[in-house]
This record gives sequence, structure tokens and C-alpha cells, in this order.
Amino acid sequence: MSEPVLDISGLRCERDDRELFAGFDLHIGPAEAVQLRGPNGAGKTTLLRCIAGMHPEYEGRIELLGAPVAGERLLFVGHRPGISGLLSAADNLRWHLDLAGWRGADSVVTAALTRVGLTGYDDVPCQQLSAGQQRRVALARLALPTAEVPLWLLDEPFTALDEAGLKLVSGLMADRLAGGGAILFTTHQPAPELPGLSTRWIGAAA
Amino acid sequence: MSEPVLDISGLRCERDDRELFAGFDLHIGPAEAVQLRGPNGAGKTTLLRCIAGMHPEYEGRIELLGAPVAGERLLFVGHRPGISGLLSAADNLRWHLDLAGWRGADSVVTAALTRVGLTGYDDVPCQQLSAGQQRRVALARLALPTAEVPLWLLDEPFTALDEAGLKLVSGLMADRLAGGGAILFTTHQPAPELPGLSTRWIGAAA
Amino acid sequence: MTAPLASEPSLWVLFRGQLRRDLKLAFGQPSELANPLAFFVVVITLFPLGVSPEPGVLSGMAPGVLWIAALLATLLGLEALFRRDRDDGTLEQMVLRAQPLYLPVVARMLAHWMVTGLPLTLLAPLLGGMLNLAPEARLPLMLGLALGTPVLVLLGGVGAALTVGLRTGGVLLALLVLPLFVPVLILGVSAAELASSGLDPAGPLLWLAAGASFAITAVPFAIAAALRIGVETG
Amino acid sequence: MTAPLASEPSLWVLFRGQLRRDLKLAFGQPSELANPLAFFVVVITLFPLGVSPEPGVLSGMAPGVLWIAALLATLLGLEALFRRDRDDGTLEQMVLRAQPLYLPVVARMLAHWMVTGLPLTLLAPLLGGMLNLAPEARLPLMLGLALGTPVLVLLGGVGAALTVGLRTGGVLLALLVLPLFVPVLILGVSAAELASSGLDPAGPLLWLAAGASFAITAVPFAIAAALRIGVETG
Amino acid sequence: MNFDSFGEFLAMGGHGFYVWWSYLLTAVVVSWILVWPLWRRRRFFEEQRGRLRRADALGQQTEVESNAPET
Amino acid sequence: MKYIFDRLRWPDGLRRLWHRMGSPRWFYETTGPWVPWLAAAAALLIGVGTVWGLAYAPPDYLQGDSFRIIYIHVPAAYLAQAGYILMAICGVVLLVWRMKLADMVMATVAPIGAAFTFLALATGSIWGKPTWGTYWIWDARITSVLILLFLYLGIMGLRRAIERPEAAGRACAILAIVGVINIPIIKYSVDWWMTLHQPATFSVTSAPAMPPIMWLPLLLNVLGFNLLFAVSVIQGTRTEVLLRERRTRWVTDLCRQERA
Ligand code: HEM
Ligand SMILES: Nc1ncnc2c1ncn2[C@@H]1O[C@H](COP(=O)(O)OP(=O)(O)OP(=O)(O)O)[C@@H](O)[C@H]1O
Ligand SMILES: Nc1ncnc2c1ncn2[C@@H]1O[C@H](COP(=O)(O)OP(=O)(O)OP(=O)(O)O)[C@@H](O)[C@H]1O
Ligand SMILES: [Mg+2]
Ligand SMILES: [Mg+2]
Repeated sequence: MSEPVLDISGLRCERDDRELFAGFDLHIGPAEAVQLRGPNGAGKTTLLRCIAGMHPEYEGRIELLGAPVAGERLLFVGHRPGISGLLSAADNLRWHLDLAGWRGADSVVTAALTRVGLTGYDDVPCQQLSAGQQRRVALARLALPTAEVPLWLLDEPFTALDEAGLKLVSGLMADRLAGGGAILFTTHQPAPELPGLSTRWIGAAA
Repeated sequence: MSEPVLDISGLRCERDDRELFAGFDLHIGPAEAVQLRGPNGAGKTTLLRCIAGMHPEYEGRIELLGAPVAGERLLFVGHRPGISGLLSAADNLRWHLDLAGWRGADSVVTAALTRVGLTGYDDVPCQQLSAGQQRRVALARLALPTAEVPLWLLDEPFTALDEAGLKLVSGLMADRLAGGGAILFTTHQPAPELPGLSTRWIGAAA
Repeated sequence: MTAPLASEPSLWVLFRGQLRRDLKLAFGQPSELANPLAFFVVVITLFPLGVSPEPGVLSGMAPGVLWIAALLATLLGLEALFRRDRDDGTLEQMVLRAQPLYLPVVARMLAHWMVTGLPLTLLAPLLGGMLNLAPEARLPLMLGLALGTPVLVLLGGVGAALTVGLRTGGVLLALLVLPLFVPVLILGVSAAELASSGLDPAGPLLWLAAGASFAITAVPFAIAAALRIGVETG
Repeated sequence: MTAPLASEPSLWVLFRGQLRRDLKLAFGQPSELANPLAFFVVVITLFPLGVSPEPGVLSGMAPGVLWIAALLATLLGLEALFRRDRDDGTLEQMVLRAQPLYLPVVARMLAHWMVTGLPLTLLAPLLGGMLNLAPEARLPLMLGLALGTPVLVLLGGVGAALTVGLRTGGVLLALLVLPLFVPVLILGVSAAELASSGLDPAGPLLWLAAGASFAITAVPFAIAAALRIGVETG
Repeated sequence: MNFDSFGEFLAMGGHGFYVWWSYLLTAVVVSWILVWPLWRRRRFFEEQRGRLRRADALGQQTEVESNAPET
Repeated sequence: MKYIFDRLRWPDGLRRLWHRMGSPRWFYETTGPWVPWLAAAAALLIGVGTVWGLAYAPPDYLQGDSFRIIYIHVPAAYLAQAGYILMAICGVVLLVWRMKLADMVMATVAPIGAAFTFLALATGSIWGKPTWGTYWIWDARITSVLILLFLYLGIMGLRRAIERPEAAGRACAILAIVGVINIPIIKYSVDWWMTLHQPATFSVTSAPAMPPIMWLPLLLNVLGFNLLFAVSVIQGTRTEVLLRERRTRWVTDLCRQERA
């Protein structure tokens, strides 16, 4: 087995005096995708946030490519879209590029919006898009050049997407896997077909 | 055919100079459920909001039991949960009862939370619940006595729910149908088994 | 005493439910009741610091300062007054289900007043004392605040409801609302000033009372109408 | 000139991107540039109405009034400063990805200053004129505002970041932040008053300059640390 | 002794009101400061006792962080 | 700062002590026996000082007997400031070394310091009535103590408002540090500003040089109140330790012992 991208061992986390998981191990190698499954409230989101460094109250070891996790080396799409409803899709994506300090042309924004099937919607304030369209804007980040990081953490990415949207997004995920990235994602829906996909259950007793 | 609960004819609606639907007819009788389907941005949410009276810019006729639609005679659960994250589940539901001017004991709140599998979570601020648990709180409204209205409008109710949650909610829907109510709902996931369920497509070309 | 659902919905339950909810949101714990009180003392402190600590100067400014503190407190919470409810969809539910919408609107405004106008009115003697307000002006000032702050809150509510769905929150809202506040400010200040020069403050106070009763009955309708529009947009 | 991704991320792009975004959010249309200006004129009008319209009294109060208006304007937008970003998840992304977080924080504060401190500074001569401010005090007042308002915005930012995830927003925030504003208020006012009594205002202005340079370098770190905490809670 | 009689001591040369008010206030605040942590501590033990009793009654091991770090 | 601290060559014993001090359990067990002794000493000092001050010290030649308020006013005013500084130091320790104990001390000091600040204000303004003829005046020192009270209230409010104790601790630490930088600035700016307007009439600083019979009880009371403060903080922190560590074995065992 090649060196894992994400390496978690002995992770333990509790919330409100309830233990969510303990002794949790997970190793994801390059070009591997893991679907995290478990009932509502099992701790899937909490686990992703621990990995992303946004939930520091855990015990155990989390390493990304052998080093402590740094926000710039992963891409996190959470329950909250990370998209401002007052700005247009293009402005939102442009800002995501800027955040990574990315010097480059605006054309990649248009390209990303096209990849998620939003051609022509780039200058509408996101507030005025439908739920699925908003979700697509959030996921268009996966098609930006700044998404070429070792690890993607996607928390229920398929919410509100129709079948076409689901295909587009799983296509983006497959591309990333082909590029050697690792993906950890959650969904309650049937997972799409992806190469190197495995399933991991968490806290089966909610 | 019995007198329809919801009676829509010749409905036409546009947004941003784009026609979403036109000449749209829909009749839902008592104990009937209709799943509204269509790609992202087709106008499903817009249609539900037209019916609920929250999108007045349409042409055509919408009647509820032969009269113009009044908010108290329907139950609308939208993309936005209608639940305040700062209050506990019990407080939120209590408020929903109060809104309908319902005089009665608090025990129905506990009962409703139990029906959606949230026993013991009633005094946690909803902010501190997982995404699926929050969705369950929003849907616990379906189990309140004030939900006994002729029509339910549910916009993607199954979002974020696990399989158990999906069963609980479809159970609530089946109960309402058995009680003679009508349900119009949207979902991109496979619909649950319901008696008297039919599917209706909208704006197939997004 | 579980009433059957078919019974007439209770208006009192509707009003009380909304008020209870809003107060819970404003004061999670009883200890938070102290926050608005402390806030007013801090605001008052700015004036001796900014303008002049001399008792003579302060006592002349006192009514104006207290009233400006009232405007400020009303303005501060205004943007959040309906915005959060809109964002989480509870405003939608309120507009849909409350019958009449008038009642929860009144309850919401009452709750906002209990965080802003009420504590200020109660603190007015203390704050007046700190600012060397003439003793005979205390009662008229308190009465003026008691009558005028509800009007401020209601007028502010109209502004908040009108801008609930808009991007430009804070500044635009303040700009809409401040000019409406001016008459209240003038009447309230003049009541206190008349009293401190030994004259009868009844005139402006009566005007304030008239304004307050009109505002309480009429303005919630305007707020309700504005909220309906705000919900439609989204 | 599409740079390869492997190239060093550009700090300038990070800063400029955040600033551009925040200005877009503050001013959707250029016409909205007028709002903050109008706001200050309205606020300043309240004081002659509330306190005293006599030129003599006003001219003494003028620096204090302008400074209190500055505090008020800073406070008003504070609650929304990070709240909306937290609610829609963009704050999360900023904390995760911005490297260093310091830069977008500075950009955000700069944008807020451009809506509050900057217009006030530019308007100060006009507003001072309306309040009969002594002509020789105008320049020191403007300089004081130019140096002091950034400090207000930064200190306010700490409060806003600390309370970003909390229920009790407005009042607690004001309570946290107002005491910290006191030195700025005092120094700013005294510069103008020294000048209007014919003395040299350099002392307080130098202190303000020192404070501003310290605040600009150090306070964004505190804001960034507070934002990290705010994001964690979610 | 600076005062001739107890009455004079109470009067404090006409300033009795102020002096005694200050000392009374201090006594109240100081005792609150001292009593509050003790009261909280007692309530804590009572709560924990209740919890432990409940846990024992259920015949369960109380949840204990086995590997809680000591620092 | 932590970097420098860690690189310095501390004697081994000191280093070990520092690490042990980070342990709440160590604190709880070590300080337990101190409390009665400290409390007794505080009671003795305050008792002697107060009785002396109230009954035996001669009246002030200007203010008469009202000056006897000084024996509580000055210790309270002093502790009000010391408490805030202690809180800020704890804040630094918490942020730099992540020492949980520092957070517990910080949480305990806030209400106690606020109480002393309130006392200083209350006794001062009561004292003001006979000396200045008014309860309240916008004098420099008074104003800065009032602002100090708000800094305390802000920190307490913030801690209450944040649910997670971890996050609350760090947030309060940030605020305390920002505040403590401001305290001298506030103090000096207010001092300088208010005295610009208010020449010496109301100056609190020009206390007449007191004879020893007047300042000795003051000294006793200052020392006594310091010990009282210490007792209160230690007790409070011990309770805080129990509350926060309630799920660890040693606290559970302690509860079982209490029960027996
Ligand atoms: C609300 C009103 C007052 C407040 C907030 C206040 C505050 C203070 C403060 C902060 C100190 C300094 C303690 C230290 O050095 O650490 C102090 C000391 C003192 N105060 Fe007050 N004070 C007030 C009223 C008064 C009044 C009315 C008097 C009597 C005329 C007075 C007499 C003194 C004296 C004699 C000292 C000790 C001398 C010194 O350290 O400078 N204070 N007070
Ligand atoms: N902000 C919070 N504060 C405190 N507790 C929380 C918070 N968020 C979640 N929890 C608790 O942590 C547990 C796990 O939540 P989490 O969001 O990780 O679940 P999840 O597996 O993602 O569930 P879902 O499928 O519903 O998204 C839940 O029991 C919830 O009550
Ligand atoms: N607030 C709004 N203002 C203006 N246009 C809007 C607004 N909301 C939606 N639209 C537009 O109306 C169209 C229909 O949106 P709607 O939300 O009804 O779609 P939907 O069928 O519910 O899609 P989804 O499956 O993504 O939820 C979309 O093209 C969208 O751009
Ligand atoms: Mg989740
Ligand atoms: Mg939709």
C-alpha cells in the first residue's frame, strides 16, 4: 500500500458528554474515496471537522501526508455552502480563488460554472438561484484549479442535486481520484459509482 | 372523482423573464400524494410557494377546497427549516403550536419529537444538532396536532435524513393520507412507498 | 385541558407564544437581563468623556443625552430584528400561519422594547443623577421615555421590516429610520427641559401619549404588510 | 498570464480579493456610496435637536459630537461584520484556506472603515461647520478622525469576532467594545479642543498615531484568533 | 479609643450613615464572595451524589474518562 | 514567547513545578490545606485593621470621621485592578501554554474582581456625598474605575454567552489581554483629560500625609483583603476544578468519599 494521504489513528471525540467515536482508525491512500456512513447524529460531520481542524476537542492522531493537517492542503465543502447569497456565482468563485492566493485568469471561473451546468447563471446573485443551483455553485469549487489538493472532504455533497447534477459532481470526484487525490465524503443517498470507492460505517448506534 | 383538495388550472409563472411553467394544471384529491419532479431550477419550489401564497406573481387559478388559499389551512415545510437554531427543539415546536393559536398541553411536543426519533434532544439548542437532526425537528411539525390541515406542501423533506428518518417521515405522510389529507412534495431522491402516490413532472427542459 | 383542534384558535396563545419566544431569544439566562442596563451606563459615560465632565454642562445636556442613548439602543438591535427569522424560515411560517399577523408583530416589538426602552426608562433616574439632571426633570423624563421609546421601537420596526431582504442593511436602515425618530426626540427632550426650567411639561407629554397610542394601534399593520413583502421575495 | 498552481500563492491577491468582495457587499451600486455620508448628516442633526441649537453650546460640543457619531457608526455595522459570513459558511472557508488569515482580516476591517471612518473623516469639515466648530480645530479634528477611526474599527472587530456565534449579539457586543473605545474618544476630542483653544494639538495626535500603528499591526491577530474560535463552535 | 460612648461611635461625628453603609455593603459583598464558591461546591457534590446513586441503582459503571490526561 | 520560554535553561525543579502546576488535580490537592490558614490570617488582619480604623484611629482633620471609609475603599480599589491584571496573566498562560488551570482561575477571578470593583465604586461614591456633596462626579479615577467595571462585566457576559467552556476560555483570554493593554491607556488618558477640565478641587491623589496611627490599620486591611481575595480565588478555583473535571476518575472517587 502506498503512503496514505490521510492517516487517522485512535481518534476519540465526544460531544455533550456523549462519546461519538473512539479508537477510530482510517487510512485513505491516493486515488481512494471513502464514503462515511452512519445514522443522523452519528458524528460524520464532526469527524470531517476534526480532520479539517475546525473541531479541536479530540484525542488521537490525524495526519495529512505525514504532517499535521493544514487548511491549504485540503478542500472542505460542508453543510453550509461557503457561498454568499448576496454575491453572484462568479464573484463567489473568484473569491475562493483569491483566498488561495491564486494568480490567474477569470476564465477558470466560467469553466468551473460550465462544468456544473450553470452556464449563463454567473452574474445572478446566488440568493436568486434554486436550492440545487446554489448547491452547484458551492460544488463548482471542485472544478477550480485551487481544488487540486491532496484531500477533499465533502459533507453530503449531493443534497438538493438532481440526477444530472449528481452525475456532474461524481464526474468531478472521479477526475480528482484519477489525478491522485483522496476523497472522504458522506451521503445518505446511494453513492455514485467511483473507482476505488469503499464504505466506512461510524457509530452505528445513534 | 371526489372534490379536489388542491385545484390548480392554467398556472403560468415566470422568473427573470424566463417562463418556468405555463398552462399548468394539477388536481389533488383527499388522501392523494403527488411527487413533483423536475431538474434543478425547473420551478418546483416556485410552484409550492405560489400555492402557499408566498409568490403572488403568477397567472391562473389556485384553489384549496374550492376557496382561495389561506395560510392556516395548509402546512408548508420549505428549504429553510422554519426552526430557530438558537432555541431548543421543544421551544421551536411549542412556538409552532402557538402560531396556530393552539390551546393544549405541552405533551404533544414531546410526542412529536418522539415520532421523529429525537427523544431526549428536546432541550438542546437546535444549532447544536446534526444536520439530519435539525431536519427532523423541522419535520416534527408534521406530527403536531396543528398539522391536521387539508394540504401539506413539502419541499425536499428527505434532505439530510438517514434511512430510519426517511421511514419515520414517510410514515407521517402515510398517516396524513389515511386521515384524508393531500400532500404535494418534491424530492430528487427515490420517493418512498405511499398509498395513492403519483408523480408529476415539471419543466423537463431546465 | 387539551382543547380539541376544531376549537377557535386563541389569540392570546398566539401573542403570548411569540412574546415568550422572543424573550427567550433575548435573554437566555436571567443574568443577561443586566446587559442592557450596563449598556446604557456605558453609553452615558461617553458623553462626559466626549463632551465635558462639568456638572453644569452635563445637567443641561442630560435629557438630550438620554434620548440619544434611546435612539442608539433602538437602532442597534434593529437590523437583526427580522433578519435572522427570515434566514431560518421562521418569518415565512409566521406570515403564513399567524392569524392575524398583527399579534406576533406586536409581541416582537414589545420584546424589543423590553430590551431597549424599558431598561432605559427604569434607569433614567440613576443616569439622570449621574449627569446632574435637575431633580424636578426626572419624572417628566421618565414619563417621556416610557411613552416615546415604544414609538421609536415601532417606527424602527417598519424600517427593519422594509429592509429585511436587502443587502444594504445597517446604514440604509438607520438612514430610513432616524428622520422618523426626530419628532419623538424633540417632544421627549422638551418635556424634560420645560420641567427643569420650572414650567409645565404636560404639553409635550400629552403629544407623546397621543403619538404612542396611535403608533401602537396603527404601526404594527404597516410592519405586518412590510413583512409579507419581505417574505415574498425569497 | 495563467500562473501554474504550484507557484507561490500571492498575498496581494488574497488581500485584494477579500477587499474587493467586501466592498462589493457594502456597495452594490455606486449610488450606495452616498448612504454613509447621508447617515452622518442625519446623526449630526440629532444633537442640535436633542441638546441645544445655540451656536455657542454647539461649537463647544462639536468635537465630542463628531466623535460620538464615529463610535455610533462603527457600532452599527459591527454585529453583521462576521455574522453573515458565519451563517453561510464563508467564514469557515476563510479561516481554513487563507494563509495567513491576517490579510483578509485586515481587508475586511479596511472595508468596514471605508463605510464608517472614511466618510466621516471626509465630511468632518462640513459637519464641523454645521456645528460651529472653531475653524482652527478642523484640521486636528480631521487628522484625529483619520487616525482614530481605524482603531475603533479594529477594536470593534475584536468584539464582533468574539461574539460571532452567539445568541446575545448586539448589546453584549456594544458592552464589550465601548469601554475599549474610551482612549480614542478622549485623545481625538482633546486634539480638537486644544486646537480650538489655540494650543498645540500635536500631543494627542501623536498618541493617536502611535495607537493606530500599534492597533493595525497587532489587533488583526487578535481578531483572527477570535474568528478561529468562532468557527470551531459551528 | 477615639470615641467616648457607643452612641458617638455609631454617630461617627455625623457621618454615621455613610460610614456604616459602606461597611455594611462591604460585609455583604465579602460574604457573598466567600459563600458563593462553597455553595457551588456543595451543590456540585449533591448533584454528583445523586448521579452516582442513580448509576449504582442501575448497576452500571459510571462513565469515567479512563485515559483523561492529567494536564 | 513560548518559544523563548521553552529554550531558556530552567532548573529542572522549576520546570517540573511548572508542569505540575498545570494539573488541576495537583492544584486541588495542594491548596486544600492552605485555605483554613489563609482564611484565619485574613480574618485576623481585617479584624484588627477594621476595629483599629473604625474605633481607634483619630478622625481626619478635614473630613472628620467619614474618612474611615478609606479602610475598605482603598483595599477594594487596589484589588479591583490587581484582579484584572491577574486575569490577563492567566489569559496569556492559557493562550500560550494551553494550561487549563489558568482558564479556571480566570473564570473565578472575574466575578470576584468585579465585586471588588463594585465595592470600590460604591464606597467611593458613598464617601463622595459627605466630602464633595454629591454621590457622583466625573473625576478621572472614578471614571476609569467605572470603565474597569464594564471590562469585567464584558468578560463575564462573554463567558456566559459561549457554550463550550474551551472556547469561552480562549475568547475571554483574548478579551482580557486586549483589555489589559487598554487599562493603563484608559487610566492615563482619563487622568490627563479629566484633570484638564477639573483642577485639583476633586483630586483624590492629594491625600494628606497620614500619621502612622492612621495608615497602619490601612496597611493591615490591605494585606487582609489581599489574603481574602486569595482565599476566595483558591476556593472558587477548587470548585471550578471539580466542575470541569467531573468526569475524571479522581473527582468521581472524591464524590464517593464525600458520600461515605
Ligand atoms: C466612586 C468614587 C471613587 C472611586 C471609583 C475611587 C477609586 C479609587 C481608586 C482607584 C484608588 C486607587 C487605589 C490604588 O492606588 O490602587 C483610590 C484611592 C483613594 N481614594 Fe478613592 N475613589 C472614589 C471616591 C473617593 C472619595 C470620595 C474619596 C475621599 C475624598 C477618596 C479617597 C481616596 C483615597 C484617600 C485613596 C488612597 C490614596 C491614593 O492611593 O491615592 N476616594 N480611590
Ligand atoms: N455545534 C454543536 N454543538 C454541540 N453538539 C453538537 C454540535 N453539532 C453536533 N453536535 C452533536 O454531535 C453529534 C454528532 O453530530 P454530527 O453533525 O457530527 O452528526 P452527523 O453524523 O453529521 O449527522 P447527520 O447525518 O445528521 O449530518 C450529534 O449528536 C449532535 O447532537
Ligand atoms: N429569489 C429568487 N429570485 C429570482 N429568481 C429566482 C429566485 N429563486 C429562484 N429563482 C429562479 O427561478 C427558477 C426556479 O427556481 P426554483 O427554486 O423554483 O427551482 P426548483 O425546481 O425548486 O429547483 P431545485 O431542484 O434546485 O430546488 C430558477 O431558475 C431560479 O433561477
Ligand atoms: Mg452531518
Ligand atoms: Mg427547490
